[in-house]
Amino acid sequence: MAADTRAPSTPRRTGYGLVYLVLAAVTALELWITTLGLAGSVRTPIFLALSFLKASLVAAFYMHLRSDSRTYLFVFILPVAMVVVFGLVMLIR
Amino acid sequence: MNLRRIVTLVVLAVVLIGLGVLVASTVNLMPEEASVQAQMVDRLFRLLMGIATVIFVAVEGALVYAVVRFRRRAGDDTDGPAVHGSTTLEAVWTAIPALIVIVIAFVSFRVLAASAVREAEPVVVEVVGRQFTWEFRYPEADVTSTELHLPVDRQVRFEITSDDVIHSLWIPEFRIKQDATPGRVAEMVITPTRLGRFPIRCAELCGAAHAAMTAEVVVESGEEFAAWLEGQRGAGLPVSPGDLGRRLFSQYGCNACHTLADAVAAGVVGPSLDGIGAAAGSFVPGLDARAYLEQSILDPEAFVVEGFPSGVMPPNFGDRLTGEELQALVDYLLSQ
Amino acid sequence: MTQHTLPHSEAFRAGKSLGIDHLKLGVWLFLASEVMFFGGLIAAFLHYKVNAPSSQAGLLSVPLVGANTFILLTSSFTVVQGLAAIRRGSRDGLVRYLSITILLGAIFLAGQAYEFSSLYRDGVTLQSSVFGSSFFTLTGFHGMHVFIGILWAGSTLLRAARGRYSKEDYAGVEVFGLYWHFVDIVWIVLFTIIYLV
Amino acid sequence: MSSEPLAAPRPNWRRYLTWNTDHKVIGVQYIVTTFLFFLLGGVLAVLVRAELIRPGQDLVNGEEFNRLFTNHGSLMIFLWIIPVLAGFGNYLMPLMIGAQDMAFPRLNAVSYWIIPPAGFLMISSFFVGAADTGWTAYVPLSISAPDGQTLWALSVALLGVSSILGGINFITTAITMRTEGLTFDRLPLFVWGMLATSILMVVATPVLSAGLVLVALDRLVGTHFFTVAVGGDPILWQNLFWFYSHPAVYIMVLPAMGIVSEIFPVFSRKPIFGYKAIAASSMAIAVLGLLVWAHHMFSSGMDPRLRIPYMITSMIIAVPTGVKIFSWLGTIWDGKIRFNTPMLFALGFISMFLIGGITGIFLASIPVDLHVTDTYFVVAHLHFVLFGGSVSAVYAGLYYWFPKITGRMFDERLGRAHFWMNFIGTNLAYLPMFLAGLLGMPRRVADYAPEFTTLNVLASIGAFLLATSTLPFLYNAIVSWATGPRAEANPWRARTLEWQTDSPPPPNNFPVSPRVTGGPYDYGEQAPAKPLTPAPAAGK
Repeated sequence: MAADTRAPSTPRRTGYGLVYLVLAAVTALELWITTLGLAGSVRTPIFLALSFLKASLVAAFYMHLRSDSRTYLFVFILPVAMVVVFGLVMLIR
Repeated sequence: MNLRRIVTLVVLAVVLIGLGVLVASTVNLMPEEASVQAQMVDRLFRLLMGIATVIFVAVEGALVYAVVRFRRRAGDDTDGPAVHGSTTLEAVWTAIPALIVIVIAFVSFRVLAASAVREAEPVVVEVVGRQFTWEFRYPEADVTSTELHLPVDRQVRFEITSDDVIHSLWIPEFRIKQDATPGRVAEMVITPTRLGRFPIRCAELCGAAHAAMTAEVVVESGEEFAAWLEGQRGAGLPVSPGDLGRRLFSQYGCNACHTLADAVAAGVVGPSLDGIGAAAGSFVPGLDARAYLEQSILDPEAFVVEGFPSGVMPPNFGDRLTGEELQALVDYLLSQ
Repeated sequence: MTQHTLPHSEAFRAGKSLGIDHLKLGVWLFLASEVMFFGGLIAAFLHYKVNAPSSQAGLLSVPLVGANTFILLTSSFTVVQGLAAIRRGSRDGLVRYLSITILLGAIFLAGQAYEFSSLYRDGVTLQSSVFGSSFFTLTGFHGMHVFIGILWAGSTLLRAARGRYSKEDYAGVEVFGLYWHFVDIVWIVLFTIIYLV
Repeated sequence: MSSEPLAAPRPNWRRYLTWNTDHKVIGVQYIVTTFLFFLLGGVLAVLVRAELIRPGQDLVNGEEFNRLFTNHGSLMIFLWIIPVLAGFGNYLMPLMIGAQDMAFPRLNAVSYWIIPPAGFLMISSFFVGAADTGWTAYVPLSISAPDGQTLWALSVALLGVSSILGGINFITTAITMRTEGLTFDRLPLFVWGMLATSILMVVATPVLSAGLVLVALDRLVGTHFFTVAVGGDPILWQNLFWFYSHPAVYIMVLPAMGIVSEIFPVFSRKPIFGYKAIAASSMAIAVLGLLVWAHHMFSSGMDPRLRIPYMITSMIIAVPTGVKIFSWLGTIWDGKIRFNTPMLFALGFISMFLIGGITGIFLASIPVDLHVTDTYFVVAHLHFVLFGGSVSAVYAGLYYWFPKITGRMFDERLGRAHFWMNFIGTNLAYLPMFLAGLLGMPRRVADYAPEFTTLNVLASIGAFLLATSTLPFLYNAIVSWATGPRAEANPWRARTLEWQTDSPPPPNNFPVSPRVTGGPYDYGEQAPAKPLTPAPAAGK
């Protein structure tokens, strides 16, 4: 457990608004890419990267992981890492 | 550490390792070694036994020694020394086990690789597990049997799958085991080295008669094997309907669960079929022996005999038996 | 270990010194278990998507679901706006944003219901194929979480309307937000692996 | 402790039968309830061993046999070992960290009250055709199994929820509720064990829940997750199942290791040897434990390339485990050992858990595993870990904290008798199984080849001895709880916080919040320490 004493800060509303705009823009971008009919090998990594970006933005700003105690971050990261490991293994038949 | 202590430790270590070597080289807990792979596995197993002996005797020995040597003397209410640890010691007993397991992992990997080496033109045997019987197909010879025959000193490649639930093909004398999973074909190679008959057992729980799902592997000379294959192919055209029925009775695994003297079957999962021909007509009013038997084979749940579990006999014989086969089987049973 | 006289109110000092609120930590741990639960379902879905591909996957409509994704993202925005409002001390702001959130959540569920029914009309059902089974199970459980989120938002709304929460006391709103954003993140992932990839 | 209505010393025993948020009441509720399930699971085990005392199916038929061992395993794992250790955690954690209660007392009561109905559900499945596919419930067999299988899945899922809620509560409590001065490097090792276990409860259990959802849907709704004909894959279930069920082994062992880590220093009158190493190894085992699940599937036909990494991680887990065992030896080494019943069981734990640990190496080595997996070798291995290991530690803990929980002392003579019956019974029951497995006896069979008869007779006798060994314990617990001599606050002269308050503790645990100024195991005359003989490691 990281003994972290930083108190939760209060992000400004504009911070929230900016994040929202980025999330919306990225989603629009994703929808646009689907129309390009790219090959799966190209499409897949792009989409994974973009969704990782979106998820991280929500977790970091809307769930305050950026400013909150690192304990919460640790609590969230361990299972996410495990899911990635498990998911990758399950891709192999 | 003073000299005396060092000497004691060295002596202890030597004795222990000697003991380990002794156990590894003399104690044998495994069944007969009947395949090339078995020899490899047993070498590895003996190594592990040696290491295990050293660790076991060392730790249990230290435990017993401490219990005897450091027990509280009567009337002594003082505490022991305030020792909180020893970095050196902790480093040692972290490093040594780490080293040991790395070695074991490496050796295991080598054995695994060696035991899976493919040789040219093996005997291919397709294995199908079914509740509660094994079926062995020889595609080249177009032969199907419930008894596994293998030539000695020639590699066999099993292609193992299942028709219903998961089974596991285990031949202890070969030191191999492979699950038969429906929807998958698992490959496994083995090279028998010893003539004789060895048991085949299902090692994965597959239902009520799991314990009865056994078969035999016959390892024979190349000539005998070829002759057997030839004979099996011939067996396609039986001499008398009785023989056909008798072979169907074991080919479809009836013998796994039912007792029938004529077919040398002694299963106890389902009711005995000795004298069934005479009795079959008397079970269900208005149903003659033939109808009763046919229905009991096609729909096992129709009449479950008192004292025997329902839902055990596979319900799919209707699809698996051809019309002729069904007739032959019923005729055969009626003749019993 | 020795004892000194301390009033009970001082009891939990060591924990507090980490700057960790135990309700918040509890919710985060709950979310951790939720991550693993969805992880199991997602792994099952991907396993079949890769190893037992089905033509039925082609029947999914990306534009419709894309719109739904916008809606859910927006609802996350309204939730943080509500939190910001109560932190400023504006309970009316909180009530307003929570109502919008509930509305958006309801629209998302309506959209999902429409998607499901049209898929059923095209013959994609829970029993139609391994794809159908894993698709409806995965998205269905997410929808269920959105529904629970709506109920949670509703109870938070009622409490706010009854005068609970203030500049200093907004933990209840914050933990509801954590749950809602988590459900949003799950959707971001599902949208990618089910519809885009 | 089996039936407190008979035996509670104080008039207010009824609180144990009602909704109550006091962690001490909940802890006792956990321990007593799960012990009843333990006895029931033991009865099933006796029936299994009775059937196996002779070859042939003479007592029960194959189907009944499958039901017996399936529910034996499920009861022992999901309704005894996992929850009883949670019971210890409930009773002890707040006391050990100087808190008044758990972080979420009401949630705590909920986690307990899920257990009785879940247990009832599992047992009631016997009336609709009990689950008969082993505690592993492999598909597709478990899809076509009788209705009881559905109740089984439901029951296990409920117990999973209880376990997850408990884990959340333990972690939050250990992090946020520690009293002043109780820093992480002063945390009792049992609390460290509960912390590591709770991480596994929170991270691993939900994956099993997901798997159970798929099985239940296949059985009830007709989905096709495991319908092979349309592309369903049985191996998927095995991955989901073992992703939880291997960590579950550590869920069942880490708190047990914590219990004996509390006992050794007290009865050796010495500080724990290598506190940091023991605490760190618990965490290492927890994290590594999440990465080894597929070593249960070496023979399943999974991708062969995948097997190697799992073999390596499985081997590495032996290292932190060894560190613990050596540290315990270092603790009793040069001490002033007192052989009270708790210490006897703790010593028994080391000696038997060691056998389970060493045979684990055999199973991690793929070529050997391919011969012994799914045989009685595995049965012996897991019982040495979970019975010789975990259950011994549970008994050790029950005796050690009996004075604290009940406020009365138990009878040492009966305790010793119990220990020796249990110790001999365990080895007699499970050692022969190793040989049976190596020689070719598969597990989960109601019938076996005649050549295995002698080994099975020995195992059955051992099992019957184990069953008998619970009688002196029950008598001791009940009678001592009712009429035993009053226990003082700290009969063992221990230093951890739970002993610094009355026995049993008052409703708020401490008259005033303690402030911690020293380590939990600062025993020993403060004279300069003698150099320590490294004999524990000498053998290797």
